[in-house]
Parts: sequence; C-alpha cells; structure tokens
Amino acid sequence: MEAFFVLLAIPLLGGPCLWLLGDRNSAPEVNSGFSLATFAASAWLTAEVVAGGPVTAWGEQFFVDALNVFLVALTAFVGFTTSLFSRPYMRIEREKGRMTGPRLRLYHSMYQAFMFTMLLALTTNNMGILWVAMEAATLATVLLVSVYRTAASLEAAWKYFILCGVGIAQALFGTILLYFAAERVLGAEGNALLWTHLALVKGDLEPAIMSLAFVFLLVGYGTKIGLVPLHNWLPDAHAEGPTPISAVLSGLLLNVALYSVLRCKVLADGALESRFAGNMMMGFGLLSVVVAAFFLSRQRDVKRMFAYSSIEHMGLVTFAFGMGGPIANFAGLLHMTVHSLVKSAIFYAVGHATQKAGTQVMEDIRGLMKASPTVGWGLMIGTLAILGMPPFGVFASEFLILTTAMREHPWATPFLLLALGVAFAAVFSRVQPMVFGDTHLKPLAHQPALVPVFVHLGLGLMLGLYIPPYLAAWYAQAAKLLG
Amino acid sequence: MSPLVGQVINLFAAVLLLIAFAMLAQRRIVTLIHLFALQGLALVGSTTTVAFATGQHHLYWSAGITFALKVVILPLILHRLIRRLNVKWDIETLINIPTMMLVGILLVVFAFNLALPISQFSQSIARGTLGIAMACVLMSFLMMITRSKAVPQVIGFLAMENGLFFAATSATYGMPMVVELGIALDVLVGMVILGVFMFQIREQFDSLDIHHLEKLKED
Amino acid sequence: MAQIASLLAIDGALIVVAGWLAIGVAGLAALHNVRLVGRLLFPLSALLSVALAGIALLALPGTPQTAVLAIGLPDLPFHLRLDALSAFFLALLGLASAGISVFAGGYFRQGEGTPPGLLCMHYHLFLASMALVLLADDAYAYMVTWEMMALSSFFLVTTNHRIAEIRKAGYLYLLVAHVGAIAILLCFGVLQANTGDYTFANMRAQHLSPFWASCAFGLSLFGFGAKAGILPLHIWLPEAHPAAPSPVSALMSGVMLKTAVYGLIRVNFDLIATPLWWWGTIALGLGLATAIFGVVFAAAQVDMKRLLAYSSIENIGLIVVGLGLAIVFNAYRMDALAALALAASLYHCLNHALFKSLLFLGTGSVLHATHERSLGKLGGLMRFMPFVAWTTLVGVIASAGLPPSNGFVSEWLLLQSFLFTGELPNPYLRMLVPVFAAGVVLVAALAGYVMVKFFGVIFLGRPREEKLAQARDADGLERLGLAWLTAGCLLLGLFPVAVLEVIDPITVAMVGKGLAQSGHAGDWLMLAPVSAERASYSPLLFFLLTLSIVLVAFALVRRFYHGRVRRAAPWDCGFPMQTARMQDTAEGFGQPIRQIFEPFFRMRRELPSPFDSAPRYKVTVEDPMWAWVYLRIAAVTEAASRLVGLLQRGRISIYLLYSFVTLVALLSLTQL
Amino acid sequence: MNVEGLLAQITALLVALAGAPLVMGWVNMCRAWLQNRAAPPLLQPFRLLHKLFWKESVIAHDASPLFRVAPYVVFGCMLLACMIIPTLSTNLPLAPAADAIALVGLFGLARLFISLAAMDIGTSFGTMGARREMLIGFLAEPAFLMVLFTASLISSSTSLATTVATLAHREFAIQPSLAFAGIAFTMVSLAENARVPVDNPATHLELTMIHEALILEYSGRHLALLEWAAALKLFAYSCAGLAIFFPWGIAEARDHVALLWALPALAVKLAAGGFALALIETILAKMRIFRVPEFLATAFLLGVLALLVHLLLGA
Repeated sequence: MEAFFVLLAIPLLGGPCLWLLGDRNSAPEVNSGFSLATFAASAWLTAEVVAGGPVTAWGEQFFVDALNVFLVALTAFVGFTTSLFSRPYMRIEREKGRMTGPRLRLYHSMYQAFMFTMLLALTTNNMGILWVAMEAATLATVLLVSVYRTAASLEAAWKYFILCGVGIAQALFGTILLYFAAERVLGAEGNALLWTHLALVKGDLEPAIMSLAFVFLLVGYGTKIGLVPLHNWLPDAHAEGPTPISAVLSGLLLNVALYSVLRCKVLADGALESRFAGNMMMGFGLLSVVVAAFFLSRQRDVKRMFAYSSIEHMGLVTFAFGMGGPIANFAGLLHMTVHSLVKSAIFYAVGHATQKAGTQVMEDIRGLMKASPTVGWGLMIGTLAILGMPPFGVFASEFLILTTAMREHPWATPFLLLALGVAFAAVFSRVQPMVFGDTHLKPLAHQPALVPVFVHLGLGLMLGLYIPPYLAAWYAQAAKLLG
Repeated sequence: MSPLVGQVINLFAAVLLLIAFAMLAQRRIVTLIHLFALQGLALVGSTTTVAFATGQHHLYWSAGITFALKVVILPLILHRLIRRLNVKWDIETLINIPTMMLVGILLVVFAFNLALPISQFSQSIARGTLGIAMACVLMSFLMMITRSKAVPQVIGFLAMENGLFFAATSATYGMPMVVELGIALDVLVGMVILGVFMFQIREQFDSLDIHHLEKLKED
Repeated sequence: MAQIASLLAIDGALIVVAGWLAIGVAGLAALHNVRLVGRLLFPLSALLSVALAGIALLALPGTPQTAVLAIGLPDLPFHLRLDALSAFFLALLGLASAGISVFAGGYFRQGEGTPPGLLCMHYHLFLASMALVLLADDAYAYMVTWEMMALSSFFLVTTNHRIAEIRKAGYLYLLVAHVGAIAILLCFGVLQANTGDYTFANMRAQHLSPFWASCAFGLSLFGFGAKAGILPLHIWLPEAHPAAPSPVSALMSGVMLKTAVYGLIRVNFDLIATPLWWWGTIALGLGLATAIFGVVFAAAQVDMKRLLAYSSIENIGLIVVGLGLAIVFNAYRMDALAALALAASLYHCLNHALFKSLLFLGTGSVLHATHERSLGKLGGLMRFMPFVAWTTLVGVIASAGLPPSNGFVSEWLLLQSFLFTGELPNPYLRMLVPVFAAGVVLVAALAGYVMVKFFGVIFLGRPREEKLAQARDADGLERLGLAWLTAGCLLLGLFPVAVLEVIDPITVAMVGKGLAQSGHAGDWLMLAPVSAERASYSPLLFFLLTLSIVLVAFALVRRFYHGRVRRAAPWDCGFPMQTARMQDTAEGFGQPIRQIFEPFFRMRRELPSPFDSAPRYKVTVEDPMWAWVYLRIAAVTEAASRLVGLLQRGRISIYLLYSFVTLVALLSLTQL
Repeated sequence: MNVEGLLAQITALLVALAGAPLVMGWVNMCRAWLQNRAAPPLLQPFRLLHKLFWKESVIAHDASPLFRVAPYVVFGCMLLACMIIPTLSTNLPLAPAADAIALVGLFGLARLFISLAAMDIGTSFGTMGARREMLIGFLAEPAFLMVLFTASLISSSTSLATTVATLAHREFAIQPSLAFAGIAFTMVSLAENARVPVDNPATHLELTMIHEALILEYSGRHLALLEWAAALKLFAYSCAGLAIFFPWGIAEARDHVALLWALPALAVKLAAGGFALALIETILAKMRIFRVPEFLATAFLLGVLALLVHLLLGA
C-alpha cells in the first residue's frame, strides 16, 4: 500500500523538483538520487510481493501480480542506471554545446515524468489509466527527442508524436470497446475497466466486441512496441534523441507497451476462446523480425541500427507470446527482461563511443578497443549478447522460442532462421570494425560511466546461466496467466 | 427512455459524420478550425442529451470539459497558432477531393458493417452511434494521411479524438471519470506540446510544410 | 582402483574444466606477463590435458556417468553425461591439446594484438567449452557451450585484429558458426518432440515419424556441417585457419572440427532411434564431394596454412563418408558393418586431430622462424630447422595416408568397410557405394600429392629468400609439443588394435555391436576387424620389416662396398646462372591439378608478354562456392534489403497509411 | 609360423632380389631384338649395379639427410612389397602384415620418399620430376586399388594370399570383370614403372623424363639402390599381375612339391610377361605428358567399371 504510494510519488515529485532546480551543477546527481529512491521503492514493493503475493491498493486501482512485478523492478532499475549513465554523458554534451541550461532542465524533469508514466502504466489496474499513462509517456519523451533542435531531431520528434499519437488513439478506441463489452457484464461503474475484475469475467465478454477491441488495442499499443509496419517512428526517434533517451525508449517504453498488449491479450483470449489474438501477434512478430533484419543490413548510423535491432527483438517476443504455452510465454518474459538490460547497456556504450568519435556514422568509429578497452568490450559483449550468443540470457529465451516454434509452427522457423542469420551478419559486420582495428579516437573529458554497462551485461549473463528461483516462479506464474 | 432522445442522439451523430465529411473536403485551414469547433459542439450536445436521458451526472462534467476544451480552448489556440504562423491556406491535398470523398463513403460502409453485429449488444439508446463513431475515427485518419501541412494534420488528429469521445459517451455512457480526466489532460498537454513543436518546426524550416520532414529515411 | 577411478571420472573431467577456467582467470590477472603465461600457465594446462585424456580413457569402458550442475534454466540445469562416445572425444581433446598447449607456451609472444593474458583466457575458455560440449547431456547446455566454443575461438582467430583481413575472416567464421548453431538448435527443437523436456535422455525416448526424423537429420547435417566444414559451408575454414595463430589453428582444426563430428554421431546414432538409409547416401555424397573439393583445392594453394585448412576439409569429408556408410549399414541393421564404418570414422577423427595439429604447429614454428606464410617465399628449411622438419615429416606421411602411419590405418578401415557393401539389400546402393570407394581412393592418393607439395616446398630445396638462412629451429616447449604429437601419430599408427579396443564400447553403444576384434583379443599385433582371412594389417610388423630391410641393406652396402661421399654442386644442365628463385614454385607444383580439375576453379591468370621488362606471372585461384553460393546469397539479401528499404521513404503520410491499412486489414480479418 | 612358411618366405625374398634385375635384363634383351639391335647380355643389370655400388657417391652441397635416407627406404619398401606378394607360394608368414590396400600404401610411401628426395636438391628438374611422379601416382594408385578391389570382391578378401588362392581354385571361366581389370592393370603398370608410353626408361631427354628426373642427382651406391628398387618394383607389379590374372602354378600351404614347381612356372610366366612388355614398348610411342592423366583416368575408369561389372553380373 505505502510502497505503491512511495513508488509513484517519488518520480511524480521528482519532475517538478528538477524543474525548479534548473540547470544547477548538482541536477544530474539529484536526478540519480530520485531514480535511486524510486528503485529502492520498487525493491520494497517487490519484497512485499515476494513476501505476500499479489498486492492491490487504493480500491483496487493499483495492483501488482507476477506479470508486472518484475517489470516494475526492471523499469526502476534501468531508470536508475540510465540516470547514472546520463551524468557524464550530459556533462560532455553540455561542454560540446549541444545541451544548454534550459534544455538540461527540461531533460531532467521530463526524465522523472517519463519514469512516473512508466511506473503508472505498469502498476495501474485500470485499463483506462493504462492508456492515459502510455499517452503521457509519449508526451514526456517527445520533447526530449527533439531536444537538440536539429532539423533531423525535430523531424524525428514530429513523426514520433504523430504516429504514436494516432496509434494510441486507436488504443483508446479499443479501450472504449473493451469498456463497452465489460459494461454489459460488470455494469456501468468504475470497476468495469479494472483488469482484475475483467479477468474474472473474461469468459463472459462478448467475442464480437472483444475481437474488434483487441485489433484496435493491438494496432494502438503495437505502434509503441514498434511492430512492423507501425514501427516507422522508432528508428528516427532512437537515432536523433540523446542516447539516454534511446536507452530508456528501447529498454522501458517498448516493454511497457508490450505489457499493455499482453494484458489485453489475456482478456481477448478468455473471451474469444480461439487463437485469434495469438495468431495476429505471431503474424506481427514474424513480420517485424524479418523486416527489421533486412533493415539492419542497410544501416550506417549506429543508434539507428540498434533501434532496428529493438524492433527485431520486440518482434521475436511478440511472436513468442503469440505462440503461447508455458514455455514460449516464459521465454517471452525472459526475453523482455534481458533485452531491456542488454539493449540499454549497448546504448550506454554506444553513447560514449559516439561522443568519442563525434559522430554516429559507424564508418567513422573505429578501433574502440584501442582507444578505450572498456567501452570497446562493453559494446562487443553487448552486441554479442543481443545477437543471441550464449551464455547471455537473450540466447536462453531464443533457445526456448525457436525450439518451441520448430515443433508447433515449423512454417515460421525458416523465416526466423533467415532473420536471425541476416541480423547477425548485418550487426556484427558493422560492430566488429568499430571495436577492433586501429583508431584515431581521443579520450573523453569526463570519465565515462561504465559501471551500468557491465552491471547490465552481468545481469544478462546471469540470466542465461542462472535464473533466481523467485524470478523463475514469477515468470512461470505469469506464463500461466498468459495462457 | 423515450425514442425521441434516441432520435436526437442519432441526429447529433449524423451531424458529426457530416462534419467529418466536410473536413475531409475542406481546403481552408480557418474553415477547418471552425468545423472542428462545430464538431465539438455537436459532441457536447450529444453528451448532454445522453446525460439528461440516463441521469448519469458525471456525463455533465464530461460535456463541460469537452465544451471548454474542444469548443473554446483548442480552437482558440489553433486560431492563435495560424495567426502567429501566418498560415491560412492548405491547398495541397495528396489525393484529389472527389476520390477522397469516395474513399470516405467506402469507409463509412465498412465501419457500419463492422459495428452492426456489435451494436445489438448495446444497452444504450442509440445503437447506430458506434458505427458512426468508428467512421469518424477512420475518416479523420484518412484526413491526416492526405494532408501535407502540419496544422491540418493536427486538426485531423483532434477530430479523431472527437470521434473517440463520441464513442465513449454515446455508446457506453462515458468512461469512468478518472479516465476521462486523464484523457482530457493528455489532450491538453498534447496540444501545448504541439504548439511548441509548430514553432520549432517553423523556426527550423521557415514553413509548416511537412515535406520538409522527410529527410530521415532509408535510402 | 579402476572402480574408484571410473566412479569419479566425470568429476575428474569437471575438475579439469574448472582448472582450465582457473588458468584462464589467472591469465587475465597476469595480463601482460608473457613469461608467467607462457612458462607456467600453458604447461600447467597441458598437464591438465593429459589428466583429462587419462580420465577419459579410464572412464571409456565403464558405464555412463551423469552429473547435474547448478546452472542453467530453471527447470533445466546443465545435465552432463560421460559415456563412451564423449569419453573418446574427451580423450582426443586431451591428447591433442596437451601437445598444443605446451607448444603454445613457447609460441605466444608479446606484440601480436591481444595481450597474452587475455589470449590465455580465451584459449582456456575455448578448451573448457569444448570439453563441456562433449559432456553436455541436454540441449541447452550443449548449445550454450557450443556457442561459447565458437565465441572464444572467434576471439582467438582475431587475435591480430589490426589486420582487416583477419577481422573479415573472424567475422565470416562467427557468422557461419552462428547460422549453423541456429540450425542445431532447431534440430533439438525437433528432437524434443514438443515435450518441453530438453534432456538428451528424453530425446532418446522419443519416437519420431520419418518426416520429423529426416528434418532432424537435415538440420543436424547443416548445423554440424557448418562447423565441420562440409561443402558448401566450408567457406570460413580456409579464411579462419590462416588468420588464427598456429596453436589456435591446430586446436580448431584438430579438435573443434571433431566436436561437430561428435555432434553428428550423437544426434544421428544416439538421439534418433531409427535412421533411414537415404540419409546415409546424402552424407556419403556430401562427404565425398567435400573430400574431393578439399583436396583439389589444397593442391592449388600457395599459403601453407590455407593449404592445411583445405586439407582439413578433405579429412572431414572422409570422416563424413565413413559416418554416411555407418548410417546406411545401421539403417539396414547390419550392425557389425556399421560398427566397422563408425570405428573407421572415429579412428580417423583421432588421427586427424593429432597429425593436423602437428602440421599446424609445424607451420607455426616456420612462421615464427621466418615470418612468412607464403609457400613461394619458403624452402630449404630442413637444414635450418631439422627438428621441426622431421616431426612434420611424420605428420606429412600420416596426412598422406601412407603406412605405417596412423592416417593409413583409418583409411584402411574405411576402405574395408566399403568392400562389404555387396551385402546391402538395396541394389542401387550396392552399385553406388563402390563408386564412392573409388572416390575415396582418389582422395587419399591426391592427399599424397598435396603433402609432397607442402613438405617439399617448405622444407626441401634451397631457401627462396635470403632471410631464411637466419631461421632458427624451435626451442624447448615448442619441441616438446611437436614431439608429443609426433609420438601420438606413431603410436596410433603402430598399435591400432589397442585403439580399436578403446573404440569398441562406443560402437557397441551406438550401433549395438563391436568389432570382431574383441573376440580374439589376444592378437594385439594383427589388425583384422572381421577375420584374418578377409583382411589383415599389422603396422608394427610392417614397420619393423621395412626398418630392418633398410638397416640390413645399409649395413650390407657399407660392409661390401664403402660409404664414401663427395659433395659437389648439383647438375645445372650447363646453365651457370641458377638461383634459388628459379626453383619450381608452389604454383608450379599445383599446376597439373589445376589443369585436370579446371572446372572446379575460378582462376585468374596474369601472363607476362615476351616483351615485358619486368615480367610478372600471377595466378589467383578462387573458391567457386563464393560465386556460386555466397555472393548470390549476399546479392539476394542486398536486393531484399533494398526492397524493404522502400518501406521507409520518410513520408509521414505513407507511414500513416501503413497504420491505416493495417488497421483496416485486421478489422476485416475479424469479420471472417 | 611354420618351417615351410619360413622357407617359402626366404625363397620369395631371394627370388625377388635375384629375379628383379633378371627380368629387367630380359625385357631389355627382348626389346633390343624386337628393334633389331644387338641385345645386351641378360646379366647386364647386375653388372651395372655392381659398378654403381663401387662408385663414389656425389651429393649436392645442399642435400639434407633425407636425400641420403630415401634410397634405402625406397629399396626397403620395394623389397617388402615383393615379400608380401604371393610370387611362388600363398603360404607366406609375413603376408598378413599387409594386404592389398597396404601394398598400394607401400608403393605410395616409396613414391613419397623418392619425390621428396628429388625436391631436396632444389633443382628445377628434381621438382618437376617429383611433380610428375606424384601426378602419375595419384591417378595410378586408385586405378591399381580398383583392380585389386575387383579381385578382392571376387574372393571377399583383401588379403593377397587369400585372393590368389581363391582365384586359383576356381574353374576356368571368362570373367569380364577380370578382363577389364586386366587392361586397367596393364595400363597402371606401364605408368607406374615408367615405361612407354608414359615414360621412356631409355632416355635422358630432360623435358620429357619422369623417373630419370627424379633420380637425376643420385649417383654411386644410392643410384644403385634406386635402380635395384625400380627393378624390384617391376618385378612386384609383374608378379602381382600374374598372381591375380594367371594364378596357376603358385604353391599353397604345405605343398613342397608345388613350391618346387612354382619357380619354373613363375620363370615362364615372367618371360612371357617381359616379352609382352617389350612388345608394347616397341609398338607404342611415348605420349605427351599432358596426355598421361587421360591415359590413367581411362585406367581408373576401367578399374571402376570392372568393379561394377562384377557387382552387376556377379562375375
């Protein structure tokens, strides 16, 4: 109860506080402090769940179960490490003149606001509030994407805003339809949008309405997940915004959007009693994986490339959830977790690399290993991890997804094989010369924050070899919930 | 519940649809804003009628917010915007208007077909409204696709919200209050941010033509 | 005593693995300390290798042992199992790596890219992951260690990453390895038959329909073939081997390729209960094609390590031929013959591990002494590096498959198994298989050609460059490594009966029958896998006879005549201006092969005209698989990505249209 | 191992050592007659060997120990080959040490050493000779093995003794497979022993020679050993061919009388074979070196064909 309150109150307070604080020299540290406090609160909440099982609060407006508890912890954790990373990153940006005082003020306050929306979306029990939080997340980040005020960043932000806005509007229509269906069963009161209530009566929801609702919700939230062909905002926004924002977009926003779809899928599955929702997700997932893989092979900008890689991975996860079943769902949840950790780690490393090189064009970044072995190894290991090399967790989930797909949907495996092969070829051929070889890069003015990189990669490594029992239990429970 | 109320709501729905068509066909930005305000007004009317008919008091609040936001504030902001940015015309649509109208009609048929099987479940007074709401959403979508300047695109976006709101109020007697407040807040903040954006874009490109925003691509 | 040893064998193997990992970590701690890494850590690791080989050999005849590690997926901790097959390959790993590690201790020096400590870490990670691959008893453990193996060897290959070519070679290697790994993963996906249980024990228990079993076979052939270098997936091998430092090439070629063979055997003889006969013909065909391709290309190479790489491809081809034959026999339940073919393959694995490692290490010494890899710039090293030359000669004889070396024994066994195909029930196979036998013989003979070229051009003749006269022979640790492998080659060649007794439990486990050898075990001298009347070969007798004839002849010549020798200049045909550069070159040596097998090659020649003041002759031989397969794949990918690129042209209206169309399409779907 | 076996083995050894130069001399005699020349005496090869053994060995400055070891190894290989081929008797105690495949391997080993030795000096001729020798080898070896396989399949054994014993005990029948194999074998033998049409043993014209190029740098006792080894090789091939295709008169286990008869039988067969060889060498012209692969490929093909014909017709 209190944990919810603290968890949401800290970032909610943090936003205005940092706005007031402005561009004082201590702002990055304060930002990290708020993030740390949030992380502590999430740990508290997690501990409560570990101790006592699912929790609800405030007249059931908030709740935490196996499906979102680890996402809450993960979100708070990545939020915290990203804030650590952004300290030296933003200082260097400021010295380079790319960030100014007002922009930093905007950045820090919006960072906290974004964290708030993420946590709100995760913990709310109300499908309507979920929608509100998702929309607010877009609004919080859109100005950050354009924070450099370059033509490209403006364009990226505009596309982000319009495409996600339109997409999320569809999700609202879906939510209305959901309400429309629920109202008949639960009555026209505030509870009709509470997920816990909906889940209890999901079998009674009208299938005809629910199928329409799910389509709207999938298209809506799917836009935020970056499912092909709704993905077009994603590479632009990742490439043009500041790197910490790319990291949280990839590491958090996509996860939360996918989480929203999963909540809807549970309801749709219950109502439809067919594989309609699953098939649709499989289709989207597969298309995303394949198309993103081919996009990967034509990239020149490093952040853009890793943005496409996020699309690919989100596609894979969507495909896994589409397949359903305990193993695939388990794998999907694991993949969400590890992708978030590893991809953000990659963005941290990439952030420093691009600052060193002064460009995001990969052909101009060479020999990181020589210029700065830690950044080089961070990028190399991160890339290998994200490409599904064991013993990292990405591999563990890909292993489960592919082996399951092989028997349940063998038609899909050639596509997956093709896509993973192409993706590997594309990404690795670009990262390898960035990391190895000779260099002309110079050291940075500030010590780069590499602890987050290696902590994330270490966690990713751990999840490939050892999944803590309670985490595994959550995954298993959530997998069961997802059906 | 009297059939009269149902007829009134249906009337408002028809007006909404008509305005949606008009917006699709409209070239002048100023007129577009007027039409948008008009649509908002129709929305307020229908919401009030529903509130009156069903006695759901929070719908009055909804109507009030809608009135404030969509009939007064947003059109004002938009007017200010176009005055400040000095854009009044939007000649270019990407597809010619008769074709667009044709596509619009097809969309309406499509939306009605989709809504037909589910509107029978509606306990609400006006069964056809869901189809109309969906048609409005889809037509606003179409409008956004076919406009090549920023402001009309935004108006399309807002019109889409109107359609959604109409669905929420008339088909389901309104969403829970918290949600509605949240939605309204989002729309407002969104508008502010959009305004900021417009200026930034204008400053950067000396124009609001979104053709300038086509640099980021795969080539 | 044996009881206790057998009981603890798997723990012993794990201790060795842990020891390797510890050495790796220690290397990381002593990042730039060459002396510590070279003089202490690598020799220590070699001791562990010997221990591993000993443990494995002790455990081989015993019952399978299992262990479960505390890591892995929640319901799937790492299952390990040490049975006869894995013990055999572990012994192979131990034997080969012992020599290689000692050699590596003397080989790695400062200033070659990656710091020595890091290299030591990668190297031992590589060793440990190979051992774990062989021990793994569930799909996840297998895949994790399999990819670790690929990854650590990738870093080893790119040790000298400043050079763009080496980076490219490493990239190609990892790419092929990764695609292959996905195929293996899918193969396991088939084998687990939707039970969600990924242990090998469960896979053994499944009875797959012929369709699914064939899928598994195809995937395993593709996946393991990518690692082993089966045509047309061999493409990375000739790039990666020259790029890697020599001990690494030795380890990759000698041991790592065998893990792929291990995988093929594990999947197709152990996990799949019912093989189909036509799998065997596919394996036979592919294997033979690989072998011929490999050996023909080896003959045309002018880079010594590349030559050895193609020769490895050839040997893998022969091994796969043996496996194919074993599958055919196994499918028809001709167990004794399947055992013979399988034993031949296994024996060849062991032999190839030793002699190819030996040859690669030999090239390593040459490379160190001369800094030259190109055959065109070597020559006459026998006089400056006699130790390396003589040990390499043993490897050369083995690689050429000539008696009394070990290479001959396995080829002999393979040919023996071919001669029994008359008993096959399928008439087509009866006709087809002898043709394959002819191909195998052709390959074996060509291997001799290749090896004469290899040895002759490097060690014989006169030095083609001035600097070669400064070449120094290998020293302490390097010599020890070479000597170890040489001894291995000789012993394996001279005592095949003992080796076959070791292999026996494996064939019993895999195809249900051992060789007849075990029946009359007393005859340790004579190798007669079926019966002495049918065929027999006694390498020791053979060797002693040859040796005694040579010695007697020598003694008699000295006794009856004299031993006078006069040194003089060689016969110059009356042309006094002879230089070392005028010797026949490696290109020249390969020329007849290039001519005979012309359609195989994509050749580009620059011929000098009679009027050139500085005439140049240049010939480049390209692997046709590049153009036939890989460039096409690249072109298709390129085209596809260009098409996909059209999706994103930057116009927001188009993007909105995508969303719109998607929405409408999905909504329409709900109406179906 | 029994006394008879030991006796047979020693006899075979002595017969080979003595018989090989004799066969060489006989072929040279026949050839001279056929070409209307005055023939050298039959024992001429022995005199040549004796002379060479007495001569001083001249060795190039750059020669490595391998160069000096090679002649002994080659000689040893060839002698061993003669000892395991059932020339007089199938009751050879050493025969199980090597079967048909090992026999081919043995020839291969000798070829490897002689080629390496030729490359050792570093003259163009040596390397060229080595290259050509290996070229012939890689085509001839499989063809030879195919011939042996055909015989092995008939007798279901690769052991030469068993094969010959089986073949000798069969009723006389025209065997198409053996006919093919016989032609293949003849072609291979010509190539392997450096005879016309592949090589000309009588010439020293540098650009066309193969065998002579290999041993160009050898002199004195080393050359003597190599010449003797060459004679032994011819003898071994002849005996192997005779044993497989004309297996009559070869003694079997514990048959003392037959062993006595085997020697004259072998002499007659060798005489006939030698004459046939001389005839071939007189009739045919030497072919260009680039035609040799085609020639040998034909032999290989015939060998495979023989194998297939056997499997197809069962004969």
